[in-house]
Amino acid sequence: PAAAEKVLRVIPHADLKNIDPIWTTAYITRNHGYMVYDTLFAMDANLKPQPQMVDTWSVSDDQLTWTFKLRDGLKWHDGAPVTAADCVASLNRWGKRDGMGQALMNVMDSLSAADDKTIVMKLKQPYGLVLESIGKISSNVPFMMPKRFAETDPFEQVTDMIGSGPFKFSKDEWVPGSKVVYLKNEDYVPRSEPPSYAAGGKVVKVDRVEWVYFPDQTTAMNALINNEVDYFEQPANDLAPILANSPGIVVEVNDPVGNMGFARFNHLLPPFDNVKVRRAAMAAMKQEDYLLAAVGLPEYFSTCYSVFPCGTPLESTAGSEIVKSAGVEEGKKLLAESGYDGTPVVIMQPTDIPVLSAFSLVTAEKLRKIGMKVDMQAMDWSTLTSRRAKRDPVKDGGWNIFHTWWIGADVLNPMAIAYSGDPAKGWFGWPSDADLERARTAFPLAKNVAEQKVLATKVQDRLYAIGSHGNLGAFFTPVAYRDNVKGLIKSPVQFFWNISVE
Amino acid sequence: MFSFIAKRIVATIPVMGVVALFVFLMLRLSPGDPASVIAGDYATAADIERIREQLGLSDPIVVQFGNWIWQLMRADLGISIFSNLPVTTLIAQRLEPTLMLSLTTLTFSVLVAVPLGALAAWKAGTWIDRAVMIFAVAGFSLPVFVLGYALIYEFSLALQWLPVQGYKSPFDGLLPFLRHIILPTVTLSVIFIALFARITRASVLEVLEEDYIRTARAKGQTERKVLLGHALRNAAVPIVTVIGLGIALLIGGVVVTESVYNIPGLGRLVVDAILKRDYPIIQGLILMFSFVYILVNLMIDIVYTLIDPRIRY
Amino acid sequence: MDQTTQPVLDIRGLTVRLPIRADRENAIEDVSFSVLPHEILCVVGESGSGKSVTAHTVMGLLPPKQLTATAGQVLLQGDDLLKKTPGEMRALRGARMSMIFQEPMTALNPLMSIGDQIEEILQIHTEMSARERLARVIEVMEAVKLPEPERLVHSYPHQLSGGQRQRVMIAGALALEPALLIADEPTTALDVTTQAQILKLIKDIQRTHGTAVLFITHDFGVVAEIADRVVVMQHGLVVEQGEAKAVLRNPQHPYTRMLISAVPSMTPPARPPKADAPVVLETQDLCKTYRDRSLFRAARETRAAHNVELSVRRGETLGIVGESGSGKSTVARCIVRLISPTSGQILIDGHDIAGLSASRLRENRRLVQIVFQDPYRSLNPRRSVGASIVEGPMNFGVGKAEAQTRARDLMKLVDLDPNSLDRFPHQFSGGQRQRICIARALAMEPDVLIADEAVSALDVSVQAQVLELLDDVRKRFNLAILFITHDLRVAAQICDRIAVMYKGEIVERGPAAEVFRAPSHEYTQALFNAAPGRDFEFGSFATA
Amino acid sequence: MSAIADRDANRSGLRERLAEFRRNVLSRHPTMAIGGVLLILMILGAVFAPLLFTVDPIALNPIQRLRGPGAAQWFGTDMFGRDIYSRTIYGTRISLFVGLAAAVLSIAIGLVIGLLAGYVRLLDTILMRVMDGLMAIPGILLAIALVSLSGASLVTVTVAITIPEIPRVVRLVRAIVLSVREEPYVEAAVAAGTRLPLILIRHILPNTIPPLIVQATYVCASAMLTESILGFLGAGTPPEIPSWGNIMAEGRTYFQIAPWIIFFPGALLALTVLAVNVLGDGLRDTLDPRIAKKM
Ligand SMILES: Nc1ncnc2c1ncn2[C@@H]1O[C@H](COP(=O)(O)OP(=O)(O)OP(=O)(O)O)[C@@H](O)[C@H]1O
Ligand SMILES: Nc1ncnc2c1ncn2[C@@H]1O[C@H](COP(=O)(O)OP(=O)(O)OP(=O)(O)O)[C@@H](O)[C@H]1O
Ligand SMILES: [Mg+2]
Ligand SMILES: [Mg+2]
Repeated sequence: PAAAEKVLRVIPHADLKNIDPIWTTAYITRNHGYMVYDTLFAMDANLKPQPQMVDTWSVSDDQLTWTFKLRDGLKWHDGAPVTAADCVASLNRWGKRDGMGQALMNVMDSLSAADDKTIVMKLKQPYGLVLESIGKISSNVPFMMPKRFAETDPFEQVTDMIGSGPFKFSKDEWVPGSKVVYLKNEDYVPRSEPPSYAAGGKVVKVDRVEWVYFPDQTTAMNALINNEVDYFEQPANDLAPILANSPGIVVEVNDPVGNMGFARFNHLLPPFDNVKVRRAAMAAMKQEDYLLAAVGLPEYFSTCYSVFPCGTPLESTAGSEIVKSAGVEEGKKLLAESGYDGTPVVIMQPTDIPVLSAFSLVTAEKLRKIGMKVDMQAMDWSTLTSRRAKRDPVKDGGWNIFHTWWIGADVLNPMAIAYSGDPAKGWFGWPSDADLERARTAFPLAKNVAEQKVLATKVQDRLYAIGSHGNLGAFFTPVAYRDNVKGLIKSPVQFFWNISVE
Repeated sequence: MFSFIAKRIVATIPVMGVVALFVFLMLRLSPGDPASVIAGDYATAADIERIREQLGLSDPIVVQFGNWIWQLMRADLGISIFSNLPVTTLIAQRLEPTLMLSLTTLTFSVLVAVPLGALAAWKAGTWIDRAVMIFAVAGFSLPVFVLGYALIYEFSLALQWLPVQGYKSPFDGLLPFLRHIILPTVTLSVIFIALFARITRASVLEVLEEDYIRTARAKGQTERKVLLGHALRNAAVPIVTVIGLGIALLIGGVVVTESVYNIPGLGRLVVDAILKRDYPIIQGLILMFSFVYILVNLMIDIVYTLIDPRIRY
Repeated sequence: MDQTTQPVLDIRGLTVRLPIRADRENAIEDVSFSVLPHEILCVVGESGSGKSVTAHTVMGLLPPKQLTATAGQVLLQGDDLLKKTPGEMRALRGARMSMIFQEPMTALNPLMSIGDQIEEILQIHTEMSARERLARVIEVMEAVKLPEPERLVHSYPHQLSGGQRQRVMIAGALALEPALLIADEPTTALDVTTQAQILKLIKDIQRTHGTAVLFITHDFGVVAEIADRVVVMQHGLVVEQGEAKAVLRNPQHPYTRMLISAVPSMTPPARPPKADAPVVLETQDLCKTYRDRSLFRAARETRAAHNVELSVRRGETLGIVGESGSGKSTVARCIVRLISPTSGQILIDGHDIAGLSASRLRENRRLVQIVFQDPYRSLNPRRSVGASIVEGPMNFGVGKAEAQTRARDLMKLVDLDPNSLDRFPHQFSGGQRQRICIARALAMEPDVLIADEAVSALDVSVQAQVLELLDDVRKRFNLAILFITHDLRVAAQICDRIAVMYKGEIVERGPAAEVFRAPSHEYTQALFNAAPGRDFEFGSFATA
Repeated sequence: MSAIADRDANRSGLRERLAEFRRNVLSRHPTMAIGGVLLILMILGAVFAPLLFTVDPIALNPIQRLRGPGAAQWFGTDMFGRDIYSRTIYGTRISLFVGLAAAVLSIAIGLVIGLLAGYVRLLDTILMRVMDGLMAIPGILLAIALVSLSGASLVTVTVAITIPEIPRVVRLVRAIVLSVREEPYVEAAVAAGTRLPLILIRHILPNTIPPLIVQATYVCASAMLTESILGFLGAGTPPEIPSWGNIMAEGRTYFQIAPWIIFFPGALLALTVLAVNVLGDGLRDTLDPRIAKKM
């Protein structure tokens, strides 16, 4: 081989536990998906879908028939050419798991391969988010895989990692919980456009990318300082200054959109079955306090009162007074009006996730301040994820509030499941609001951007009005790397093409 | 002897049965399950139910236990829910670092602790004795991770002598292996040195009271040889026993040390699995650890026969 | 001075100080005596009189810092041992003086082969080659009459009997033909028959090699058997010394007189037969087989008692004698039902209790009581002796006040202060504790009292008192006593009838006088022949 | 007259015993005295935490986050601006509680099981198999699993730490029972018709107390350490309740930025564990010379 193999040693933000990006929504698996797989469309820095595997595409005048033609030279890692049939199967599998995928499938009449390279999609009605859906940047990303894998039950994992992406997965070297190795896919033909978010040419500039997961932040930081790794994907914000002050290390924020803190009420159980109580709580949730406690350094957070990420097209101020300018006093007043009867609020605190643990602590304090009773219950994230699915009363294992965050790219528009107003299908917490749901379902059918904007504003207004959730502000996670690493792509998702080690 | 070993191995079955039942019930009767973790943030309750079914978690507990035992009988530990790899593969991948760390730790601790303990016993009541014992008690009092961080800070960052983290196989070169394993070994050893030094001191002290020590002295034997030739060997049985019991402790210590030094070993595998509810891994590993523990103690019983001619099975 | 009369060991004015806060200031004080070549000097005296301390001082084996010689000289062939450095002492130990100890079971390193342990001494002190050493080892092993020395060198101590182990010790001690051999109660832990052999061995060796022997014992039988001269110690002082015969026949010091008077005679006194008294205890075909049922081992069976038939009448003492392991305790424990017999019957007042269930058994517990050998472990150290005594009666419904009164009476009976009932066992001496145990047994008002080696752990003088007490209570309460002992002298004194046990079976029985006069079974004969000093009749002296 | 003499004798007995205690225990084991005093101070600190110039240990104050030790916050503040001094002092409560509760519980449960196993032949085999099984599962793993599976709370943490300690206590008790039941004085009690429960309580149980007290100190020390390790592994006491373990666990990311977060609770933990261990060693030497040699 060449004189020196170029290796990029990465500390990923999480351990890659499973490798099927359709089966799981874990961000680390999504990132892994981007290494191994390719997508038909991909989102660029303007949040616009751009063709990636697709060469040309067209849409009929009635907006019902979409035709996509694949690029030349697309090959699976096993050498077989990528066919339209593969892509049809892949889209079908994705459509069974992903929220936006399901929405798209609902309006779909048929999806078929006209020939080896042509995919034809027929819709039942015009739908505004076709490309936004299949060019989705975050989980679940509609990655393309060979038909034989794409036919796997979507609730079962695929057994092998054959994609057409810029890297090959080195399965023998995979040590779950510790190490993942990707090798450069020599056969990959990048597009000619410059990279922009997920779109553009995926030019691989190293021979090998190694993800070595570190369960301990301090050790991870020390490893980077000691030049034992090149790239630290998500150092704790507080470690950033030490890293930045170490010679040879660059610290910067790579994701311009950031993450949105989210406090979710359970709308089914008292006291949060009362909109006034929810709004009283929201009033007390001063973003600065959350961000300061959970994030710490001001350079890594900013307040954002829009439910759609600030700086993205649908950003709005509609109905945001409750989170923006209210306060503890206002909260007290609202609570007094609500007739709150002293029912204790069960806060689920995931102790293994520091940011969420901190959010929980702040919420507890805020709620106490406005006069609520709080029952803080510590647990790990796994317990939380299964408990939050329970609609039962608190005494039977139910809950009242938990915290999470969404990466901005996941909540760009009202289609995000987080904003659902239909308790039957909606996300944990199960808010119920017909107006909200009407606006949401209308959104993909919107004729143009202006119309979309109106609907999105409506959605936001309703979300705040019904006290869907607490909006805890935006925060940004820095990346840290040795200064010989060059060519990072600014994006809400971590990509490893275009990066070189000098 | 062989029939003894055979019988002892048979005797492990009920013990392993207890372990299996205990672990199984502990996992199944507790809140939280892998389905919801897998389902992730975007899932709805229906999705989770779907996954539960897929994983066989909706079956009655008895059926699940039966299936698992049947699997075990075929020497199959099952498939990791998350990574979809056989648990045996996962264990095999991570066995070496843990094994090596355990071996270096045991070796190092024994090499340091036994002479230290014997010395303390020999010099019982002097300042040497006191110093050793104070060290021993102190060794029991320090949280492992604090010690780990402190050592990294000093030897890796400040002095730049040793790497911060990671593991290198000795089969790829002894020097890198040693450089990587030194700090974890020292960190993990402290508590064992304390433990072994104590027991060595105590049992040597006890042996020194024995009549045959007086006999050896009556023969005109030198103190050094009395200590090394007569006392230490006779003190070996309790020391070896404690080393055996130390295995259980070792596994606990390994979990923390592996995290601090980022060593891809079994300890981290099992903790990760617990936090993610990867049942097959948890079950398989705890069962394996227990089995190792029992096996080591069986080996120790056999070692007894080497040390002590009175012990025959 | 003539070479033959210069003492091998000459102790002059030796004083050894005890650590502060001990019960007396000096372990031994102003001790002077000497051991001549070709001589066996016996040091006798009660427990704690300083015999071992003297011996250890000679060997330089006193525990450092705890005991120190503060005055006097210890001359070994003219060299003062107290002036030697530790290194010089090491060179002497094993070479010019050797020592053997009481417990052959523990005095050998269990992990080292016999050969290696004897060889060690050659390794330390000589330049012999390995082959020469082995040859010498075999030679000395032959000299102490160990069977098959070539095979035995590779054996480990646990594979040898007690007597053989003591021979190994002696072989080691004699390997370098030392001038002085110190034997600290070398036969106390052995059976009489074995003891006789070892004593003979020591005497033979001493004769053939001319070794001077300092022999420590508390057994006057042994003294009578082997001593040339005797030193009597009491409370760390030498109170009397002289030719063995002279001291034994005509002791001068009151202490010596008391000691010798306390030695029981081998001739049973005349005792009226009790043929007409009712039988209270009877066993028929009593068998006990211990099954060591372990998961990992083939079941090991020990037939500890086999077809034991015995009967005791009211007011009668039946003695069971026999060597260690012959099954005496097993029989006793079966009768008390601490263990269940494998088969056979145990009739107490005619009722069989051999197979009773736990609850039925409890009702019968009152009838049979037992006194054990070890006075230090027979009383719960955490309970006052009063509590121990009243426990039994109160189990059977006696009121507290009444039980207390009974306890006080019993304390008087066993010659103890009734006011000391609320004291704890550690505040009593060994003999006193044994009295308390007897009182505890009597508190139950039993029909049968079993004494399992009840006086074996006591000094002769104390032993005599306890024996007297037992005989007294037998008479007073018309008790049936089953008296278990390995000491023929004791048996002779207290028993009406004797049963001799051998390997789990009773091989001979009969009135004590008859058995002692004309033992019929060959084992009994061997046993009697082995009793040390059997031909010596110890006198009874006025001690005042 | 004699009653007075008796009482005098008793009183002098007591005085003597006190003097002896001073002589034997305090002068021969000065470290034990130091350990005891330290522990008493800790307990007092825990009980009177609110009076010791502390502030609310869970009050968040993000503005003041990560301040070093100083006049305002003696031990500095953590990443949420909480006062480390107050948290550490209050943490004493939890750590001591966990330690003491684990010690008391494991000893109590182990004692009962051990007595039964040692004296009731039938139960012995079954109980000991179960104990062997429990013993074979690495304690820390068992504890992590129990805590993370059943939810972090003070109770679950304590239970999870206690359970792995039980088999050791059982074995200890059983071994003592097996040897004590052969003691002549126990046999004498049997021969005197004493019922089993009384035999266990009067004659056997007291023998287990001294070694158990010693064992309890070791359990207590190791429980406090285990609590901190559980915290480190993310399965400790809930963060709302400050304990030395979770203060350190939460602060570990800040080891190089704000070492005081770990340092103060760590030092206090080490000191306390040391004190308990030293106390245990001293107790062992005085209460149970036989075991003293064996340990
Ligand atoms: N290491 C020691 N520390 C304190 N006192 C001791 C020590 N060794 C012996 N003594 C005391 O010295 C005295 C003499 O003890 P020694 O062992 O010589 O008695 P003995 O005559 O051999 O008795 P026995 O027949 O019981 O063996 C006793 O009072 C004993 O308590
Ligand atoms: N609990 C037991 N289990 C197995 N074997 C035993 C047990 N107790 C005694 N034995 C064996 O039974 C035989 C008789 O023992 P026993 O104690 O009755 O002898 P003894 O005549 O009282 O001896 P000693 O004079 O030494 O007290 C011995 O071989 C002994 O090893
Ligand atoms: Mg002695
Ligand atoms: Mg006996």
